[in-house]
Amino acid sequence: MSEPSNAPASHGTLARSRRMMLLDTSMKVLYPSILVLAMYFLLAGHNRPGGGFVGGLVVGGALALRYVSGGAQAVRSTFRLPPHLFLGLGLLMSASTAFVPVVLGGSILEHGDTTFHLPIFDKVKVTSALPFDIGVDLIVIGLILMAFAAFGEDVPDAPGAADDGSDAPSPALKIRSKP
Amino acid sequence: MSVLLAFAAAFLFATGTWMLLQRRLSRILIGVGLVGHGSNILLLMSGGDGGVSPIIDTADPSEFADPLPQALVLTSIVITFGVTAFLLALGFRSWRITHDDVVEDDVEDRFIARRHETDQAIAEEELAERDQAVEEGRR
Amino acid sequence: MFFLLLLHLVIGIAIVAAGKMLGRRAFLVAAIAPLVTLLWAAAKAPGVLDGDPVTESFAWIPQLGIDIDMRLDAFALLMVAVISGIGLLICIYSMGYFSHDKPGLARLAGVLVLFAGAMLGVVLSDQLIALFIFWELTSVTSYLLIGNDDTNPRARAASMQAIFITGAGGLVLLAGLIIIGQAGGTYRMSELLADPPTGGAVNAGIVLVLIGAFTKSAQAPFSSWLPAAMVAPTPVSAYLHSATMVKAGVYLVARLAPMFAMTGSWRLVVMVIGASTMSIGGLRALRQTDLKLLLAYGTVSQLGFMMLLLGVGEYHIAEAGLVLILAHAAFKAALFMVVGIIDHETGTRDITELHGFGPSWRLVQVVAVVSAASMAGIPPLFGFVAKEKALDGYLEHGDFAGATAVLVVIVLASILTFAYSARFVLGVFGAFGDVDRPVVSRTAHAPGAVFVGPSVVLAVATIVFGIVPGLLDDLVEGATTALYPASEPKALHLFAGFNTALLLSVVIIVCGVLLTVLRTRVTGVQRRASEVIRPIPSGEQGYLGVLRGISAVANRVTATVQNGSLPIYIAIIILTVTLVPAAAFATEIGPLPQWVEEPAHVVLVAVMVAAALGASIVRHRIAAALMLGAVGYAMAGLYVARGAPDLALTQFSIETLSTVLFVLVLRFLPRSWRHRAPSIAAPMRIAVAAAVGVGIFIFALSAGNARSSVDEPSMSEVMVEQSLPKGKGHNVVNVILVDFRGWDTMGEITVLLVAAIGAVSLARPGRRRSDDHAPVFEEILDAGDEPALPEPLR
Amino acid sequence: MNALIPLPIIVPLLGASLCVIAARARWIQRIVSLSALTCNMIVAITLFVRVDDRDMVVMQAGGWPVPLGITLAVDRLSAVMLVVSSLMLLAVMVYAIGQKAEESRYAAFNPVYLVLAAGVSASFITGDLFNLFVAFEMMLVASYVLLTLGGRPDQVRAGMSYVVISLIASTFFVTALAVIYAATGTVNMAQLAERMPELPPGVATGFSLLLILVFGIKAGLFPLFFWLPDSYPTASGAITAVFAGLLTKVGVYAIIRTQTLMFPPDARQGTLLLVLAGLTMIVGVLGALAQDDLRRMLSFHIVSHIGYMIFGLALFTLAGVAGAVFYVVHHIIVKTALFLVAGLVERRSGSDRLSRVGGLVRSAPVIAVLFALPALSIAGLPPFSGFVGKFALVSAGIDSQDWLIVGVSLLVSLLTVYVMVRIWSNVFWGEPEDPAIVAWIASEESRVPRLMTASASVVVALSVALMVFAGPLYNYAERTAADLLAPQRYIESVLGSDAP
Repeated sequence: MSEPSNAPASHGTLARSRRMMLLDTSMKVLYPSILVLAMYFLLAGHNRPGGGFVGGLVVGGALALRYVSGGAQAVRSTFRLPPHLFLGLGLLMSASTAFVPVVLGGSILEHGDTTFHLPIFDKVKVTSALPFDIGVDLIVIGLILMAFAAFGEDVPDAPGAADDGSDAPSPALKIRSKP
Repeated sequence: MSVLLAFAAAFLFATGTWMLLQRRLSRILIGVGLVGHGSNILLLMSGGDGGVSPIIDTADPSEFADPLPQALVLTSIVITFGVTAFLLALGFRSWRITHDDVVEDDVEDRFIARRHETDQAIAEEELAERDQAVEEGRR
Repeated sequence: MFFLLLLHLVIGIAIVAAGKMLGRRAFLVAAIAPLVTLLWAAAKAPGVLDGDPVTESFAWIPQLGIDIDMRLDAFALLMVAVISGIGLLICIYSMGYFSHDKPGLARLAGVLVLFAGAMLGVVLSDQLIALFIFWELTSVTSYLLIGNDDTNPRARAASMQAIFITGAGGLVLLAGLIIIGQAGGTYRMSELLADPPTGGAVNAGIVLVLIGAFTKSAQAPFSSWLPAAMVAPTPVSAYLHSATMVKAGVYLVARLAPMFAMTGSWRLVVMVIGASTMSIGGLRALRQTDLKLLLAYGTVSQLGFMMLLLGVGEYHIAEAGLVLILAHAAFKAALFMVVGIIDHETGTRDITELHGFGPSWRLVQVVAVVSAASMAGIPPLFGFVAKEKALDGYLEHGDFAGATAVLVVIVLASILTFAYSARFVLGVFGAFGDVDRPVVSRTAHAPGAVFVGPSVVLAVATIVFGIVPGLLDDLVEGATTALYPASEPKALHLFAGFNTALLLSVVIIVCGVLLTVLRTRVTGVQRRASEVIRPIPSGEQGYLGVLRGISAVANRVTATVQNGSLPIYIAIIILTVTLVPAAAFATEIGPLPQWVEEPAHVVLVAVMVAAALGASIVRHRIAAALMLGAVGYAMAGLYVARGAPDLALTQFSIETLSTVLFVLVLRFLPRSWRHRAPSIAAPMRIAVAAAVGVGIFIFALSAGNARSSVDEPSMSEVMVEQSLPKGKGHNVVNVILVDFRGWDTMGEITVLLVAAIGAVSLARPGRRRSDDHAPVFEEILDAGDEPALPEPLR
Repeated sequence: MNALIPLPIIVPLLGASLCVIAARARWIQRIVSLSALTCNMIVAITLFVRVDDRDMVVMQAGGWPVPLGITLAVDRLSAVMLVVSSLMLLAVMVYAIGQKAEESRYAAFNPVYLVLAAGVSASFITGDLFNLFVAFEMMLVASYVLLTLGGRPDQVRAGMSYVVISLIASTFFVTALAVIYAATGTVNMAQLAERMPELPPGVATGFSLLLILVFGIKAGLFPLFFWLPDSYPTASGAITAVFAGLLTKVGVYAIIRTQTLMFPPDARQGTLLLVLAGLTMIVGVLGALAQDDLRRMLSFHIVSHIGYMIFGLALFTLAGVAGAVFYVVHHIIVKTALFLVAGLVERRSGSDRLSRVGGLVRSAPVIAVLFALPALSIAGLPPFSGFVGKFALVSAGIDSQDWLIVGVSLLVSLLTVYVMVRIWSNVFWGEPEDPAIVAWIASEESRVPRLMTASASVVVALSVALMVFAGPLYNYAERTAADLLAPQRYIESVLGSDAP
C-alpha cells in the first residue's frame, strides 16, 4: 500500500506523525483483514447474515480508514480501476445476470444454480445470486470511492469569488439573474 | 408491535419535521435522516412482533421475525444513503457558491410577491392604454 | 363538402408558407377558394332548393358523439352564398387596398382563406359539435387577422379582447351544446329538430347556448370587442366583422330557434338582448366621428335586429331575418369598402377631417349613398324589402308576449338606423368637415377600378334585389322551409300594398329625416345623456375590469400560495400528507397494543429519543451530525433486538459511512448556525412537528390493529417456506433481496449508481482531467458550443 | 411475448452501465443511448399492439409466483403510457444532442438519462407497490442529477427544494408501504386489491388518502405542487421538457392505477379528488398568469392541467376515466412539444422573458408555427387533441351532474386560452425593445441547430397526429377505462384465475 504522500499528517508535529505511523502500521494489518471479512460477507450472504451490500459497505469502512491515514489520494490509488468503472461494471454485471435468463427464454432475474465439484471444497454450489450480488458489491464500492472523490479532498481552493468562477460550468450557460 | 415503538417512530417524525422546517440544508439533511429512521421503524414494525433472525435451520421458522420488512427496510436504507450522499454534494456545491448552506427563497416567486405588494400587474400598461381608448370612445 | 374545406385549408397554408414570394398576388390565389365554392354551390343549388339537401359525413370520434356531419340545405346555401360571394369580392378589393407589398400580407391573405373555410364549416355542419369546432376556428383566425399588424399594440390588445370574449362565449356555448346533446341523445341538428329535448337541464343549456351566440354576434353586453376589432385592415372588418363571422351567432340562434323557442326562457332572452343591442348599437353609432366605428356600431345594431327576427322562432319573422342577412351583407360590406377606399386614399376616416372630394370620387359617393340608403330602409332598395318584411312579420304574426314591445323598439331603432346612415352619407360628402383643417381629400387621387369595382357590384346587387326581390324567392323560401319544415313562406315584394308596415316605414323615414335635420341638437342631448349614464360601466369597461381582476387575483393568489419559501412548502405538504389520512385512520384506531415488547427496546428507544432531541437542539453542525449517527446506531441496536442481523450490519456500516461523509462536507461549513430569520416562527414549527408526530402515531396504531381483519397470510410466510428449496439459501432476508425480490435490488443499485455519478459531477464540476483514478464525471468533456445568450438586463 | 415486459427497464439499465463504462467516449454513449431508447420504443409499440389486440401480459420477475416475487404487468394503461413515454424520451434525447448543452458537456447525462427512462418504464410496468417505490426512486434520483447538472446557483437552489421535497414524499411513501403491509400483509397490488375490502372502512379510506397525497406530491396536486414551478424551469430545455412531459404524469399514473385497482368503490375518494382537482386547476392557471417567464408559465400550467386528469378520474365513471386517460396521453405529448419549442424560442430570441422578447413570427416563422400548434391544443381549441380531451371530460362531468367542476374546468380553460394568447402576443408578436435581444436575434449565433428544430418538429407532428387519430385513441382510452373500472381481470391475470 502506498505511503500517505499528501496526507495532512505529514506536515504535522513529530508526535503526530508518529501517531500516524502507528495507524499506518496497524492499517497494514487491518486493511487486508477487513477485505477478507468483506469477501466473507459477500460469499456467505446467502446463508448467513451478509450479502453484497454489507460486503461493499465493509470495504467502504476500510476505505474510510485509509482515508483517515492517507487522505483522498490514498483512497484513489487503492484500486487500479477508476471508480466509475466499478459502478459501470457492477451494474453491467447485475443487469446482465438479470437479462441473460430472458435471452434464454426464461423470466427476468430467473434463479439458476449449479454445483461444482472442486478438489478441496468438494461440492460448491453457485447460484445466480452470486454474480448479481457481486454486481451489488461493486456498485457500493464504486459509490464510496466516488463519494470520497467528491468530498474527500482537502479544502480545494480558498473560498472566494474566484472559486465559483473557476469551475463554473461555462460562460455559455445563461446565469439567470432574477430581479 | 408496541406502543413504545410507535411512539419512537412518531417522535422521530416529529423531531425530523422540526428540523425540516429550518433554513439550513445541513439541518434539513439531519431532519431527512430522522424522518427516514422513523419510517424505517414503522416498516420494521409492519411485520408484527419481532423474533429470531430468519435464517433457516437456526431456529424454528415460526419464531422468525418477518423477513420481508427487513428486506424492504434494507432497500430503503440503502436508497436513502445514496440520496443523502447526493444531497451532501448539493450542500457542498451550495457552499462553494455562497459559502453558506441556507436554502434561499425562490427569487422569481419573491418578485411576484413584491409586485403584488406594489400592485403593478404586468398587464397594467396594456390596460392603461385601453382605458384611454374607452374614454375617447365615450366622448 | 370536405373537399371545399380541404381546399381552403390547403390554399390558406400554401399562401402563408409562400410568404413574400406572392406579394399582392396572394389575394388572387386566395380568390380561387371562394370562386370554387360559389361554382360548387351554384351547381348544387337546384337540387338543394328542391328540398334535397346534400350530406357528407366523417366519423371522427363516434364514441364521444363527435362526427363531422355536413349538410347543405337551403339555409346553408344562403350562408354559403354570402360567405363566398362577399369573400370573392373582398379578395379582389384587397388587391386595391393593399397597393404596396407589406410584410405580413401573405399571412393576412392566407389566414383570410382559412377563416373562410372555417366559416363555411360553421354553416355546413349539421352536427352541433362539428359546428362548435369550426366556430372556434373562426375565433382563432379572427384573432390572427385582427392582430395581423402585430407591431401595433392596439391591434394586439383588440385581438386579445376579441378572442377573450368570444373564447369565453365559446366555452359557455360548449357546455350548453353538451347539455342539449346529452338530453337529446344526439348532436345532429336535423335529428334534434325532429325531436327537441326538454327538461330543466335543457333550459339551462339553451341559456348557455344563447350566451355563446351573443358573444359571437356582439350582442350587448358582449359587443365591446367588435368596435375594438376595427383596428384590423378594412377588408378584414368588411368580411369578418360585418358580413360573415359575426353572423355565426345569429346563424346558430336561427338554427336552434325552431327547436327551442318555446322552451324555457329562450324567447324572452332573445327579445331582451336583441332589442337592447339594436337600440344601444344605434345610439352609439350616432355618436361616432370615425366612419369605421360608426359602421361597427351600426353592425352591432343590425345584429340585434337579426336576433329579433331569427331568434323568436316564428317562421314569418324568420323569413324577414333571412332577407336581412342578405341585404345587410350587401350594403354593409359595400359601406366598409367605401370607408377603406377613403381611408386608403386620404389617410383619415374621421368625418371632421373629410371634405371636398373631387368629381372623380362620384362613383364612390354613389355607392355610399345607395348602400346607406339600403341600410336606412329607403325604397326601392334591398334593405327596404327586408325591413318591410320584418315589420310585416311582427305586425301580422307577432302574437306572442312582448312582440308589440319589440316592434316598437324595432321602429325606434330603425329611426336611429336612418339617422346614422344619413350621418355616414353626410360624412362622406364632407358635411362635418372642418374647413380650416388641412385636408388631403381634395388632392386624394381617385381609387382605381379594382378598388372600387367590388363595392359597385354590391351596390348594383342592392338595387337589383330591391327592385326585383322575386329573384331571391326560391332561396329565401327554401331556407325558411329548411329551418321550419312546416312553414309556408310568402314571396318577397318591393311593394306589398298599402298596409301598416308601409305606414311604419314612412314614419321611420320621416322621423329619421327630422333627426338628421336637427342633428346638432340631437348631439347635444346625447352628450348630456352620456354624462348621466357615465357611471354605468360599459361592456368595454367590464372587459377591462375582468382582465384587471384576473391579473390582480392571479398575483394575489400566486404571491400567497407560491411564496418561494421551502420551509413553508414543507410544512404544508407534511401536514397535509399526515393529517388528512390520520383523520380517516383515527376512526378505526382500536385498542392500544402491548406497551413494550422487550425491555431492551426501552433503552434503545431512550437513546434514540435523547439523540434525536440532541440533534435538533445543538447549534453545532458536526455535533448534530454525530447525534444523528447515534440515532442510527440505536436503530442498528433495535434491529438486532428484533432479529434482523442483516439490517443491523447494513445500518451500522451505512451510519458510519454517512457520518464520515457528513463530517467531510460539514467541515467546510461554518462551525455553527448563525441566526437567520426563520420562515416559520418557532411555536408554529413545534406545533407542526407535534401534529406530524401525533399523525404518525395514529397511522401506526390503526394499521397494526387492522391486520386482524384480514385473513390471508402475509406474503412473507411463503418466502420463509421456499427460501431453501427454491432460493437455495438459508438467509431468508438475503434470498429475498437477491432472488425473490431481486428486481427491487436491481433498481436500488441503480439509484446508488446515479447518486454517485451525480454527487461527483455536482461537487466539483469543471475540473480538468487530473489522473486516471479521478472520476471522469467531474470533467467537462466537451466545452460544447452552445452560444452565450445575452444577459438579462432586469 | 411476455419476455418483452422487462425490456423497457433492463435495456436502458444495460445501456446506462455501458455509458458509465464509456464515460469518456461521447459517441459511444450516444449510440448506446439512442439504440437503447429506440429499442424501448419498438418494444413498447409491440406490447401496445399485443395488449390491445389480446389481453394484458404478466411476468413474474424471477419466475417466482405471486407472493414470492415481484409482478410485472402490462395492461392497456401501462402499454399506452410506455409507448408515449418512450417516444418522448427518444425525441428529447435527440433534442438534447442537438442542443449541445448538458449532453455534450457532462459525461453523466447519458447514463443518468437512461436510468430516468428505466425508472419511468418501471413505474408503468410494476404490479408491486414496493417496487413502484423503487421505480420512483430510480426516476427521481436521476431527475435530481439532471436538474442540477452543471451546478449553477439557481439550479442548486431549485435542486435543494426539489430534492428535499421529493425525499419527504419518498419517506411518506415508505410510511404508506409500512402501514399497508402492517394491515394487509402484502405489497402486491393485485393481492392488495383483494384484501382492501376486508379492512375496516376507515383504514381503507386512510390508505386511499395517503396514497393520493403521496403521489399527489409527485403529480403536482394542490396544495402539494409548490416545488414544481420553482424547480422545473431551471434546467435546460431538453431536461425541462422531459420533466414536464413525463415526471408528473408518472404521479398521475400512480394515482389512477392505485385508486382504480386497489380500492373498493366505497373507499374511493371521489369528492376529495374533485376538490383537489378544481383547486389545482385554478391555482395552477392563476400562477401561470402571474409569471413573466415563458418556461415558468408553462410549468405552472402543467399543474393546472394535472387538475383536469384528476377531475376525470374523480368521477370514477367510464367516460370520466376514459377522458382522464386520453388527457394524460395528450398532455404528455403536447406539453413536451411546448417545452421543446420554448427551448427553441429561448435559443432564438435570447431570453424567455415575455417582457423582453417579441416579433418571432417575423424573425422565426417556423418556430412560431411549431409553437402555435401545441399551444392551440393545450388551450383546448378545436380540433386539436386538447379539445377532444376537454370535451370528453366536460361531457363526463355533465353526465355525472358535477356542475361545479364543469364550471371550474371551463373557466380554467378560458384562462388557459388567455395564457397562451399572452405568450403568443408577447413572444411572437410585437417587437423586442431591448437592444441586446435585437442584436442577438440579428446575430449568427442565434441560429437554432437543425437537430433541435427537427426533433421538436417531430413531437409537434405527433401532437397533431393525436388530433387525426383522436377517434381510435379515444376508443382505446375507453377500453382502458373499462379495464380500470373492472379490476377483476387485472387481479386474475396476476394471481391466476383460481384466485378467489
